[in-house]
Order: sequence, then C-alpha cells, then structure tokens
Amino acid sequence: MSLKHRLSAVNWLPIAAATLVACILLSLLSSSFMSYTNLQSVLVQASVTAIMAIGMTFIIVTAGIDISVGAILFFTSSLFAKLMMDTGSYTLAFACALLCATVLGALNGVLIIKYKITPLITTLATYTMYRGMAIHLTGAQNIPVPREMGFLGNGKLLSIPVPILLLAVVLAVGLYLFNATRFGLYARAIGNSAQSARESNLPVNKVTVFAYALGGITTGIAALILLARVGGLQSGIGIGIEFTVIAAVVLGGTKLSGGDGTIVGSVIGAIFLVLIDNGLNLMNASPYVYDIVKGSVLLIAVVIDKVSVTRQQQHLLNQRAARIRATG
Amino acid sequence: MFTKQPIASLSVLGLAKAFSGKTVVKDVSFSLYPGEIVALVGENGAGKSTTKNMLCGLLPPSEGEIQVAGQTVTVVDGKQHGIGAVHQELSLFSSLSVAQNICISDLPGKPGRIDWPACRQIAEQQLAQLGVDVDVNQRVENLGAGKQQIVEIAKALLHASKVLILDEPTTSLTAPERERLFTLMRRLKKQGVAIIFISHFMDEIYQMSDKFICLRDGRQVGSGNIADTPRRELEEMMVGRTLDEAKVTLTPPSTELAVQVERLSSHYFHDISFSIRRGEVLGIAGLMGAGRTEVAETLFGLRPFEGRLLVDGEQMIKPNVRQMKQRGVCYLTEDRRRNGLFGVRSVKENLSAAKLSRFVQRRVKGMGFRGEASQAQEWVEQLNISVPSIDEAVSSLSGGNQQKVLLGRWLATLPRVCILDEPTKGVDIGAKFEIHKKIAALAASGVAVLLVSSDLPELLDLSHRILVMRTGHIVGEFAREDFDAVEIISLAASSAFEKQRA
Amino acid sequence: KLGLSVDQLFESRVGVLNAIKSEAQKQGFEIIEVVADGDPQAQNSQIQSLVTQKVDAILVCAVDQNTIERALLGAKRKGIPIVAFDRALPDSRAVDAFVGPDSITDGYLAGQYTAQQLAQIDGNIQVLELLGALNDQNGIDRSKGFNDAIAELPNVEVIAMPTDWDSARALAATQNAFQANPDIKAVFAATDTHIPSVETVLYDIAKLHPVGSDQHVVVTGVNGSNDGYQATLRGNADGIVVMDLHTTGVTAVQLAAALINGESVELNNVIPGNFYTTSNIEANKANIWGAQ
Amino acid sequence: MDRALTQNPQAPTEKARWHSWIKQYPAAPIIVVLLVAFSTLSPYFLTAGNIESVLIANSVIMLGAIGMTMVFLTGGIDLSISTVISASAVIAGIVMAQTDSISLGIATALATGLAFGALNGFLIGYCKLNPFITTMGTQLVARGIAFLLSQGIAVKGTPFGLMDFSFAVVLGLPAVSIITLVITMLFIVLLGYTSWGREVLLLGSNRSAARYSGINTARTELSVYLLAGGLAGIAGLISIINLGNAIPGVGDTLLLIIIGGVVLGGTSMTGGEGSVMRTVLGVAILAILTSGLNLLGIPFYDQLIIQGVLIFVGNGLAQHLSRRR
Ligand SMILES: Nc1ncnc2c1ncn2[C@@H]1O[C@H](COP(=O)(O)OP(=O)(O)OP(=O)(O)O)[C@@H](O)[C@H]1O
Ligand SMILES: Nc1ncnc2c1ncn2[C@@H]1O[C@H](COP(=O)(O)OP(=O)(O)OP(=O)(O)O)[C@@H](O)[C@H]1O
Ligand SMILES: [Mg+2]
Ligand SMILES: [Mg+2]
Repeated sequence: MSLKHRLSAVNWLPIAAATLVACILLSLLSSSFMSYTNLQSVLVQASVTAIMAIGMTFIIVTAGIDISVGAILFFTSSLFAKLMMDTGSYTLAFACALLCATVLGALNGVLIIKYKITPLITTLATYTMYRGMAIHLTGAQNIPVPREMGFLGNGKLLSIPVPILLLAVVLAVGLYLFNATRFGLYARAIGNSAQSARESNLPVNKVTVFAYALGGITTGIAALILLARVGGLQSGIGIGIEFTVIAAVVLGGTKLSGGDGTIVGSVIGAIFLVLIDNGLNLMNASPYVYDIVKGSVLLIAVVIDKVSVTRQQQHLLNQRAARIRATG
Repeated sequence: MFTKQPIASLSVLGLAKAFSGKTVVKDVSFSLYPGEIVALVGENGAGKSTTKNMLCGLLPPSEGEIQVAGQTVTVVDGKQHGIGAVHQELSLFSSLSVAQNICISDLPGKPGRIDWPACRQIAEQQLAQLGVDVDVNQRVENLGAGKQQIVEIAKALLHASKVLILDEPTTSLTAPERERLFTLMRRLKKQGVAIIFISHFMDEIYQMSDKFICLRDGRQVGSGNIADTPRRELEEMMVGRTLDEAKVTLTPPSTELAVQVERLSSHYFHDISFSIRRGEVLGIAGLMGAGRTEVAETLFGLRPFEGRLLVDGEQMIKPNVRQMKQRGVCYLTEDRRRNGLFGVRSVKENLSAAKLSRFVQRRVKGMGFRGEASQAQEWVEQLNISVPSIDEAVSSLSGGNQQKVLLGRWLATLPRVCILDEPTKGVDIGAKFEIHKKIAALAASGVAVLLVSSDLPELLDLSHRILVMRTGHIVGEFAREDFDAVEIISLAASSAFEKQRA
Repeated sequence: KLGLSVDQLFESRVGVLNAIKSEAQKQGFEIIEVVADGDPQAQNSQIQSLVTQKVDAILVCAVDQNTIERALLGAKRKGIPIVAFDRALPDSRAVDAFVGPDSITDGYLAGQYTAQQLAQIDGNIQVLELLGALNDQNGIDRSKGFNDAIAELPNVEVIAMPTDWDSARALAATQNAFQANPDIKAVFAATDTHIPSVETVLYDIAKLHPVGSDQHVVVTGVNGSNDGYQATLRGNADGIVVMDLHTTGVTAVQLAAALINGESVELNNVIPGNFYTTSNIEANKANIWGAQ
Repeated sequence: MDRALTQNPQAPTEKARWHSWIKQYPAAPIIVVLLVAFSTLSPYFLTAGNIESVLIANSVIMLGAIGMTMVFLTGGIDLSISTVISASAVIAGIVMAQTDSISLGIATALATGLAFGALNGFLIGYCKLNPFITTMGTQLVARGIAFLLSQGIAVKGTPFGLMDFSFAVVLGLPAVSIITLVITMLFIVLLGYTSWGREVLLLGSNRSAARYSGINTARTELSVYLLAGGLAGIAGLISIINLGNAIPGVGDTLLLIIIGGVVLGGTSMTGGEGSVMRTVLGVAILAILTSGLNLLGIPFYDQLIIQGVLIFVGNGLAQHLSRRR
C-alpha cells in the first residue's frame, strides 16, 4: 500500500487540517493565542467534551447515538455532590458517581436491545428521566464541593494539568479498545450491519451494552472534572453538552450511520470546537456574534472536509485509470 | 441403532418455520454425513434460505429438532458446532478490511489483544486457497461484487470444520472462480466436511453433489441420490409440473443502430468502442473486475466518461439517468441490495419506482397513483413473483423473487434500450427460462439489449454477438456462428494467467 | 387555591418557591405548581390550564415578559388576580402586582463598589463582565446597572463575555479573557454561582489573592447563593448583592391574598438587594438565602 | 398449488387488518390509553378550555415536526428547524413593527424560513455534506441572527390585526389550529399521494437505488429541506400570533420535543419509513402527556421521569399489540 493510499484511510486528517488552519488564523488575529498557557488552557477546556467524545465514538460507530449523556453528567455530578455533602467520604462519592454513570449508560444499551426502539428515542426518553431524577435528587439546589476537589480540575502532576492527563489516559485506553480488542472491531462491525453481525455470530447485545456503558463512564469522568472546575454542582449542569459532544465526534470523521470512525478524530473535533470559543473570547467579539461565527465555522469545516475527501478519492481514481491505460 | 454409517454431522427432523403465522418451511427432515455434498434445490421462495438460516442458528425453528453430531441442540452456534455458511445476500462489513472480515468470527489472539499480523496471515491463506489475489488490507467496500463473494466464501470456510452451507455461492462468480471453489469443495469433502449446496445451476449440482433434497412451497417433496435421478426428473420435482423444451429462438436484428459507443474511457476502462443495433442482444463476457459493470453503468449516465456515446444517433453529452431514461434506456443493476431495492418499501412501490409518472392520475396533475396496484399485480403475475401481497416489504422476499421485482421495475418502463447486468442472478431454472424468453421477445420487438452476465451458457444462448472484456479493455468479439465457450473464457482470463505467472 | 407558574427550576427560583409554599401553607392556600422549562408556549398553555382549574389567584414568573400576556388577559377576564414575581412584566395590562428585585439597582450596587475599588488606578482599566443569558431581562438589567455605575470611572474598558447562565461556559470565558487580557482588574458575575469558576481561573494563573492584598482582583456578583457567600467569606470575592428571596416569596403570597379579598395593593413592590462584603457577610448570614 | 396465493391474495381478515393498522400507527393505542387515563383522573382534562390551549401550544411544534418528518424520511436530520423558527419570528416581528403590514410579515417569515431551508438543502443535497453538522451550523447561525437582530429581547410592536387573529375562532377551533390543520393535511397529501412524496420515501429507503432509478436525489433533497425551512418560517409567524410578540428564543427549546414527537409517531430516523399522520399522533402523545401531568399536579421533575418511563411502556404496549394475532 502506498502512503497516499494509507493516508486516505485516515479520516481524521481533514479535521486536523481544519484545526491547524484555525490555529494559524488565530495566532495571526490574536497575539495571546500562541502562548503556552493559552494552548494549555484550550486543552483543559476541551478535556471534558473530548473525554465524553471518546465514549460517544464507540456508541456512534455501532450506529447508535446517546442524547442522554448531558443528563448523565448532570445526574452523576448531583449524586457526587450530594454524597460528598452528606457523607464527606471521597471514596464513596467517587465510587458511586463513576459506578452510577456507567450503570446509567449501560441502561441505555439494555433498553435499546430490550425494546428495540431506535437509540435516539430511547436515549431521548432516558434523557428526560435522568434529568428528572437529578432534579429530584437535589431539588434544583446548588451544592458546593470541597476545595480539594479542585485538584481534579486545575491541579498539576509533573507540571501537566490533571484534566489533560486524564484525557491522555482515556485517549490511550480508548485507542487500545478501539483498535486492538475484539470489542472495538465488533463495535465497528455492528455499525456496518447489525444483520451481518448476527449472521457472523457476534455478541451484538453485549457489545452494544458495553459501548453505551463506556459512554456512561467517560461521561462520569468528565462530570467529575467539570464539577471540580466549576467548584460545585449547579442545577442543569451538562444539559445540552450532548450536541457539542456529538458534533466533535462527527467533525472527527466518524459517520453517524455507524461502522466507521476514529478516536483521535473525536478528540481533535472537541479541540476544534473549543478553539472557536477561545478565539472569539480572545478577540473580544461582541456576545451577539458568537453563534453566527461558530455556525459559519462549522459550515466551513464540513466543506473543507468534503473537499479534501473528494480530492483524495479523485487521486485514487486517477491512479487506477493510469493503471488500466497501461495494461492496454 | 444398527446402522454402520458414521454419526450424522447434522440431522433435522420435522423442521418447520412460520413468519407471523405464515408457514414457509414445513416437514423438512434429512441427515447429513461427513464428506458428502447435499444439494438443496427448489424454486425461488421454496424455503431454501430459510432452512439454511435455521441450520446455522440465525432463525429459531418454529417446530422440529436439530441434531449436531448426534446431540440434540436447541440453538445452533456456528462457531461451537463447526457450522459455517455463505449467505445469499453478502454478510460482509463494508468499512472493515478484507482480513478483518474473514477472521471476524474467530479472531486470533486474546479478546483483549487481537493478533493483527496473524489475522492478515490467515486471511491471505484463505484467499490463496481460493486462488484469488485480493489485498487483505483493502476495505471490502472497495471491492467489486465478485470479489466480495470470494471474501464471503473465505470467511465461511474459516470455521466450517464440520458443516459448510453454501447459499447460491456462484451467482457472482465467473467460470475460473467457480472451478476454484469446486476444487476447494472437493478438498473439504475429502477432509470429511459435510456440505449443503444451494444453487439454481443444474450443471453445478450434477457436477458437485452426491445427494439432493428438493423443496417445493416450503415442503420437502423429495430426496435421494443425484446419480439415480435424471436431471429432467429433478427439475420437474422442483417446479411440480412438466417443463417445456428450454430453447429460446433469436430473431435477426435490424440494421438500425440504437447505441453507438466510440472510444469511451473512464477511470475503470479504456478506449471502448462498440455499437448495438435494434433488435440485437449484445453480450459482454469477462471475469469479475473486468469493468463490464462500469461500462454498463456509464451507458446509463451513472458515471462520468470521455469519448462519444450516441443513442439513436444523437450524441449524449454528460448524460444523467433521467436523460437516458427519457431516451428509453434502462439498466438493471447487478447489486440488487445496494443499488436496486428499496428494502423497507413495498413490492408495489418497488415495481413502480422507475416509472412513477406512468401511474399518475391525470385528473389532478401529479397527484395520486391510480392504477399502480393493478399494474404491480400484473407484473407480479407475469414474472411469477411469489409474494403474499404486493404491499409486503420487498426485503422479506426470497432472493430470486427480489431479482424478479427489480427486473419487473425496468420492464415496466417499456424500454427501447435495455442494459441488463446479471439479469438472472439467483433466479430458479423455470423462471430463468421465462426471463430468457422475455429478453428474446424484447429483442424481437426491436429493443436493443446489452447483456452482461457471468453465466456463460446464458450469454451463449441469448446473444447475437459477444464482446470479451479484460481489465477495462475489449479484447475480443465473437459473432454467434463463431461462439466458442473455451476460447471466450481463455481470452477473458488471460490477464489473470499473466498475473499469476508474473 | 393558588396557581403558581414558573419559568424554570434553578437554585434561586427554588428559593422563592419555597418561601411562597411555606407562606401559602401558613395562610391555608393549596398550591398548584406548573413549570414551563423555558418554553414560552408551554407557559401560556399552563397558565390557561390554571384558569381552567379555577384557581383563585395566579403567581407567575414569566419565561419571557412579553409573551404570556395573552394567557394572563384570559385569566384577568375570568377575574383571577395575577401577581408577577421575580421577573417584572412592565408593559402588562393584566398584572395586578409585581414583587421582585430591582435588577438595575442590584447591578449598580456591585458596579459602584467595583468603581470605588478601582478609583485609584491610573491608565486603562480592564473589567471582565460575565453576562447572564442574553434573553433574560434580569441579566440584561444587572448588566445595565453595573455598566452605568462603572462608567463613572473615565478609564474603564468592560470586556463582556456571554455565559448563558452556564458555569462551564463562564469558566471557559473567564479563562480565555485572562489569556487575552492578563491585566484584568475586576470581575463582575451576573450570578454569583459563577464565582467559584472565577476562583478556579485565578488560582490557575496564580492571581488568587484575598481581599486586601495588592494584587487582588476585585470580584463581585449578584444573587446570594452559597457559592457567592463562601467565596466572599474566604475573601476571594469582595462582595455580593444578595436578593431577598424570602421576602419576595412571602410578599407574593400576601399580595395574592389581599387581591383575593378585594383589597387594593401597590402595583410595584421592589425588594431591594443588599450588598455584603467580606467584612460584614458573616454577620449577615441569616439574611443570605443560600448561605449554609 | 400455492401460486393461488399470489393470484388471489386472501382478503385480509379483520384481525390482520387491525394488526397492520397498529403496525402503521404504533402511537395510536398509547394515545387511547392516555386519553382514558387522564380524563378519568382529572375533571379538567377534557374541557374545551384545556383542549384549546393544548391545540394552540402545540401548533408551532406540529409545523416543525412535519418538516422534521420529511427530513427524517430522506434519512437526514435538521437541527436548525428550532432556531429557524426563532429567526423567522424575530425578522418578521421587526419587519411588522417597522411597517405595520401583516402581509409583509408573513412574506418575510416565509422567506427567512425558505432561505435557511435552501441553504441547508443546497449544502446537503448538492454538496453532499453531512446533515447533522451542516444543520448544526445553520442552527447556530439562525440563533445568532435572531439574538443579534433582537438584542435578546422580545420584538414589540406586533400589528393589532395579528393580535386579534390570536383570539379568532373558526368552526369552534382557534384559528391557528385551523391553519396548522390545513397545512398538515396538505403535507399528508403531498407526501402520501404525489410522485414527489414517493420519491422522498424511495430516496430515504435507499439513496443509491433511487439514483439508479433515475430520481434526482439532489433536487429532491433540496426540496425537502426547503419545505422544512418554509414550515419553520410559518411556525415562527404562528409563534408571534400565539405569544403576541416575536421572541428570539421561542423555538430553541423545541428541538428535542419535535424530534421526540416525530420518532414516537413511528417515523424512522434512518429514512424511508414514516408519514405525517404518524407524526400527528406522536406529537399528540407528548401534548397529551404534558397537559395531563400538569393537570394532575405532578411535580415537574417527576413529570420528566414519568414521561421517560411512559415512552418505554407505550412502546412495549404497541409492540405487544402488533405481535399478537
Ligand atoms: N423475514 C421474513 N418475513 C416474512 N416472510 C419471509 C421472511 N423471510 C422469508 N420469507 C418468505 O419465506 C419464503 C421462503 O423464502 P426463502 O428465502 O427461504 O426462499 P429461497 O428458497 O431461498 O428462494 P431463492 O431461491 O429465491 O433464494 C418466501 O416466500 C419469503 O417471502
Ligand atoms: N464501489 C467500488 N469502489 C471502488 N472500486 C470498485 C467498486 N466497485 C467495483 N470496483 C472496482 O472496479 C473494477 C471492476 O468492477 P466490477 O467487479 O464491478 O467489474 P465487472 O466486470 O462488472 O465484474 P463482475 O463480474 O464482478 O460484475 C474492479 O477492479 C473493482 O475492484
Ligand atoms: Mg434464497
Ligand atoms: Mg458486474
């Protein structure tokens, strides 16, 4: 296989290119952009969505979707804050929160395979349920978390911010699961064709539940980081983040129709989305133009993506044509 | 038990299957012994694929008992019981690589750590056995239909240690690949693997199998040794009536040119020139991957090209499908699942899809579909499509019946130029003959037909002229009086031999 | 029977609701509560359903001040008195009484304090303002009040960042703002629940110095949540404007009761907020609804 | 011989017809159950006032949902419907406030919706861009425009004529419901009984096959997003009628409700299967559910939980009914 051929299979290249372009543009537009601290803070800001996007990638490659992650984040944070306040035990709170996030995620998977309702409507239903449960739990109160929690949000280990380290760990695990394990391969296979997967005797149900559980646990980790960074539970925290997460995944080159995707792409997608906000903030843009700029940038990004993919394909076709001409 | 025979690899007793109350398979009982090839024959919709699905654990039987190696099992587990199957509709994962597809049900290495090099190696071995050259790192979606079928076979062979079920494995294969498959089947047979072979090609069945089981309307109507059963008898057992003499008569074409192709080139072929006259059937032979399908699709305005394409003497510049349809051109795709059928939609809608305006009620322009149902019903009867109702989703039809629906869609447009790519793929013998007669009649009525087929006898029977393609080039042309099967195959295949030598 | 129509559930809203409910119980009213979850159309139909259920008075906090007029007029025609709370309905012909904060003054109080603190600094002074939702009148008014007050300093540049009341966004915005303008001297949060986020950022860039230190960044906010209280208590924040949610709630029920009895009441009942600083906040803990 | 089966298809039995009807409208039994439950539990549920307010409150959702149904039928998604509603309302509101002309307002609302629809349709149909990201982009642009033009606050100065219209009653129903009803019927016909509608369904069922059958997939797709945009425009205008003013966030909260209604009705997101009638039922479920739970005085957060649970219970019920013979 030629290098070109190999590259054409790397579907996160377009978003990486778009991100690079965005970085160059921003460093021209704002002198403070290219500073070490700013780039670091971009990564820290992206960590929450990026971690969730890694989990979401597994779900989307199975041709599923999870609208409820925002609500899982809300519920998990609520549970954690509540437990912290009531018991003061870190171990208990951490364990319960992560377990609970995983279980809620897995529950989505179980409901999807049990009721055979499309993932969208299933997770839409659980979205309202989880959200209701979270408000029920806290009565829409804000709950502060202890200051030491802040370590998760802005502490440093080996002079690298903890959220970035966590992102790196989740990324490494995600890459491994995706590329080296049966689960990763099966997930892609199921997304390609659930029918064929069944014909090939793949454990469709187990893989589905596991994928959603992964979505849950990554959301749990993200929830704890976010909670630590904003210093306490706020009612409605995380609601709406699902669209950002899905957008990061799709921007990263994962097809919503399933079967095909990359973990690295999702992380770059999340960073790209944060870059837009970062740039607008740095340039002191009027609060009213944020959405317009963000929307336009998204549109430009998909166009760039399309153009580059089309050009790659065209190149391969030309190669083939040359081969055929040569045999004549 | 006093039999001297070895234990049956697989035996079934009174197997039955009903879909929401409608029985499609009933009273199927047979035993399958190691090292024997059993042909499962029957018309389209007879229940062959459904039986296969029950045998490999995809469908739970409504009634009956399945024994694997003498043990009664409730659910068949392909991997555990050593049963592999090639499904009629490809069950591949298009965005995974060839190697991943082949090994997916039995990956080397630990569950938490797949051994990818080993996986590639296994895949290469499997493909080498079949004697085809496919890059195992290639994504399956980049392969043509023929190569996909090979991959599917390679995948099934991997864990078919005891029983292998082949559901119409040869529909997309050309002669050399078929031969390789047969060689392989013989080898497996020697190794003691029992094979169930489903096919509509009687030649193959007589060449390969030891025994047969015949289904008709879901019931087992006969079984026995192939050697003791004359071909005619078996055919009549399948269809349940006496068959007419199977010979189509061709009428000579007119001199009027319907399609002219001059120096046509694209990414997939180079410098193609030919013409088709009204009333002529022009066959194109070639191995898989020769680019026949691409030429056919280009003629229908589906792909960009360089060169000249004339329909009725009028040059088509950057045509699209709609323009070609307006000129009376139609194209029957070889890949019915991907490019042909609207799976969840009804048979009726599938039949009318290419000619919606035909059904439009005139009173209010563009509104309503008066006459759609009766037209559809007419075509269902004409093509003998076995379907409970025209409102049934087309995906629940048997493979051969799906093919007939697709054919019906295009015949309903009353074409003047008919491009047919593997028109009888998966169609049973009776229906195939009917379709051949229809094609001949179409030609006789002045329609120009371009026939692409991997079924050489079909080409020889039906064509006035045959072009041979190899790797995107036309390498030969035969007039009907010079038809020579051996020469056509060797001309089509010579590149493959060259490649092997190199 | 009292009908209670609420825009959305969040901490300070729940604070008022609790006050309303306990006062209603004291006065022997039954409460029928509906929540619109931010959807004005839903609130319209919910108010109508309250009318259908023949409540004696309606207490309403509008999703959007201009869009429930139709439903309110419907109630009015049935003779049901209407009390708006928390969010004023200035142009309404249907509302009989309003009780709630004076958001412009609340913002002004915080701005005034900030201006005092920055008065000695020469040269260009940058002030970060974390806006509320751009379509929330209280958010808009707090911003207006704050900007009016701060404009009294000649050399101030206000950098406004949208947050949509979302702490995560507030956090990112603060972080980015300090990257672009490391010299920001003061931060104003439209809700003090964002102050912990501000603390996180200041800590990150080693600028978290308590009140009184030279390098201290002035931090103020409006609301009265525990977040704001704790931050002020710690001295990371200078002070917060605390809304009197309890009085608001109690007054709302009292107004409704009076209207039901046919008494005439004051149309506008503003419950002013109080500005508490690090020095006096602990002493006033009892007056701060969120303090724990 | 079994051929008889194909030649004279059995007259469908009463049971079989019921069976296929339930399959067609999986939402119907849920509606019946909910209606019975709520009307017994709350005396106010079936009052004219309540029905009227439910109808009015859901008119905007219904129009958005029709658009979303068409888009889903092609296998796409349109996240921008909700904020295009807002943008159309704001732009039309501003035009009406300036000119006091209702007809000009209607024209601008429609034009705004169509413009966004055309943009979506062009990018998705002709440039073959990913519908999710594309419409997410236009969603943000539309939202931004709505907020920028209105500065976040309601646009006042709606002509009195339009206000009066909100109280108008035709045939015992509020006028806006009549408009919604007429448009709904129009689209039932358009999708179910025209070749355009058939092309949309075929396209969604198998895009490649549609191309091979000579359907102009790009143009069909463009028309679908265009119409969805147009409907969002009208919905924006209706929101002004209902609310009296144009507000910039009016549609924003509706996205999930619209998607929920469409999918609950039984239209599949993967395309090719569904109908406007199903969506009517799906939207009705959500409308009945929210209204009923409110009347029962169930706390907001418990309503959320109950809604979620009922979706599963309802679907289980529908599946059970359609499986039983
Ligand atoms: N999922 C299903 N639901 C309903 N009916 C089905 C389903 N699958 C198959 N059938 C029906 O069962 C009958 C037998 O189908 P089957 O696919 O077994 O035929 P076959 O013998 O393999 O035919 P072919 O030679 O055309 O492949 C057909 O009439 C078909 O319509
Ligand atoms: N979807 C596709 N994407 C990329 N390449 C393709 C695709 N389909 C076919 N090809 C390639 O085009 C060439 C010709 O394809 P194809 O197999 O359809 O030719 P054919 O002569 O019609 O053979 P067949 O006997 O299989 O019909 C092959 O080399 C194949 O790999
Ligand atoms: Mg079959
Ligand atoms: Mg071909």
